[in-house]
Amino acid sequence: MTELLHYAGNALTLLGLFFYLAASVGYLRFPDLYTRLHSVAKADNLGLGLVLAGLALQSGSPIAALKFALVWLLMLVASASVAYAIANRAKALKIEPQQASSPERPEA
Amino acid sequence: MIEFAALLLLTNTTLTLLLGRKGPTQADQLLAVLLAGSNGIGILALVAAWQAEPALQDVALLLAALAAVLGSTFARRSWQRRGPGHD
Amino acid sequence: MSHSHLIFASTGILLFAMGFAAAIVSQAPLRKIIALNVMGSGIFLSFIALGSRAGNIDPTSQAMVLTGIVVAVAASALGLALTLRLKTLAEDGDE
Amino acid sequence: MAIDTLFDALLAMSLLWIGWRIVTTQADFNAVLLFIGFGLLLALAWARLAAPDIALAEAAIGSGISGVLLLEAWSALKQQTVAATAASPLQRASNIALLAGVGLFAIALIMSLFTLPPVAITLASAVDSQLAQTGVSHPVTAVLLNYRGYDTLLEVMVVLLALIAIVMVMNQPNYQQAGVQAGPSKANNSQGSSVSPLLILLAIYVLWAGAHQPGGAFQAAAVLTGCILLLGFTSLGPTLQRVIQQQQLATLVGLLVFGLVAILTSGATPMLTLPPAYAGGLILLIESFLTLSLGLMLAGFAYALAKPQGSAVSKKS
Repeated sequence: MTELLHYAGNALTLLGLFFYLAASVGYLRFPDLYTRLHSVAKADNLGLGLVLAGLALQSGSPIAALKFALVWLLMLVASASVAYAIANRAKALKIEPQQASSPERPEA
Repeated sequence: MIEFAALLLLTNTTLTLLLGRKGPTQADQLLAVLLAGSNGIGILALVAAWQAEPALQDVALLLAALAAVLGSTFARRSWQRRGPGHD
Repeated sequence: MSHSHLIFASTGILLFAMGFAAAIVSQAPLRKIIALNVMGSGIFLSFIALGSRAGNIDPTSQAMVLTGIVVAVAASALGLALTLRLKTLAEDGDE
Repeated sequence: MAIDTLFDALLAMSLLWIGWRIVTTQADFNAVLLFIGFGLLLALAWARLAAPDIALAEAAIGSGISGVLLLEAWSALKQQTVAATAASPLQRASNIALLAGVGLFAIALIMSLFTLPPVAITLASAVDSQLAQTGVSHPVTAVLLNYRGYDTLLEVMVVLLALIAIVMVMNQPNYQQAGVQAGPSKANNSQGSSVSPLLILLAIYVLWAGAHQPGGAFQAAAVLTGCILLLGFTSLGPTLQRVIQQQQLATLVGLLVFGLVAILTSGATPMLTLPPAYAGGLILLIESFLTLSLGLMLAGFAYALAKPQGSAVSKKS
């Protein structure tokens, strides 16, 4: 049973690492601020959640699992409201989302 | 396994912070820090398991708690570029 | 943990050197304050790293670095306030 | 283990590289953000050095609170950009000489690292030997609040003096304007109201944990400050700030309780040697009030540095 939990935890951790990587790539490659907000606020927290879930499975203590759940909850609330506030400010600052037909290529 | 995951995540964090884009807006630069923040929380959780030091989980908790404060401070008060739509 | 203390001690020394040079060379007060913080972090890092080469760290040195971090924040807050005040006075002088 | 060394080497290199970027980048804002990331990596380094107490303090105070203060100051300063005056030849020469000297100094120090004598004195055994008498089971907390209690007392005085000086320098603390810039948004309301109870719980947990594991008053105070600042962004921000402004006693109560304990225990020599019977309770009492006061002081830093709504600082004075 513990073996099973161990392997499941490893699998979840690896999956989380993949989403972390995807979030970074998205942040570096996406064309405009609004799409980058997506990668930072969604994929990144998914990666964090998966890593924390994997670790919670491996650490057989409910306290650690509770802590990890609290960490994830805090990060979800933080990133969601921060992304909301940043997008609002960007709209107020008249930053236009880049249209799909826009000729210019993303920098970096 | 855990330590390799921590190493990979640290590489990811470093690259994100170093290749972090110069803009166009300041929010893009802040996103790099938020990204590094959640990466660092993951690394801390992994290192806590790796070194069997549960106290590091509390460090992750504090980082998560203050990420909210930093992001709100930026969005509410710092990002006040003059020009159209100022305030 | 065999080489960790050497790695981090030299890192702290280099950070101290960077912060020290930047605190003198840079012109903007805000940058000077940030450079001083980097300098202090370098000192703390080499302090703890050298203390930990015996194996387990001395709790006394940990407490000292804790105190140092809090005092550094208080000092940089005061420096930032003085910077803002300087800017205010400069602007009043212009008018 | 090879992977340990690999991890530490990568961490050290990224610390150095980010420190270099901090001191060399042109944009002040970039430097502020990089400093926050720098604090994050430094917390990882403390974790690797098996110093979780310092990692907690670095994450909460060194990275979080400093980052907030720097962001506030930057947003109040940013209208004015210091024009990089072209350095005179003499200045440039002196700068180059300085850099060369500092580089040589650093190289010499690093060379000396490899010829260090073994650690001569360690107080760990001395701390552990009396640990049962201190009322707490965590050595760092024992050092901070029992063995060297007067150091901590003076440290809190330093923070208070800094706050007084800041409020006097900013000739009017912008309590009213702080935090209400651009008006509270629904997101910040919900965030403040949903996260703040969690943060208060977290502060209490960190404070309570300090007795037997890494944690304590200073880290808890940073969490409390974060909670106050978050609430400052919500619609009840102005009210909260008015209350804080009027209840200055709360800022002092920690120091008062600490001083009271110092006076009551001053019969014993030296000062602040807590009687072992009550040591645990006294430390918890001191730490709880210290957390409240330090949290208010750190929040006071941020409020005093906050830019008044609308115009620049000077127009308000």
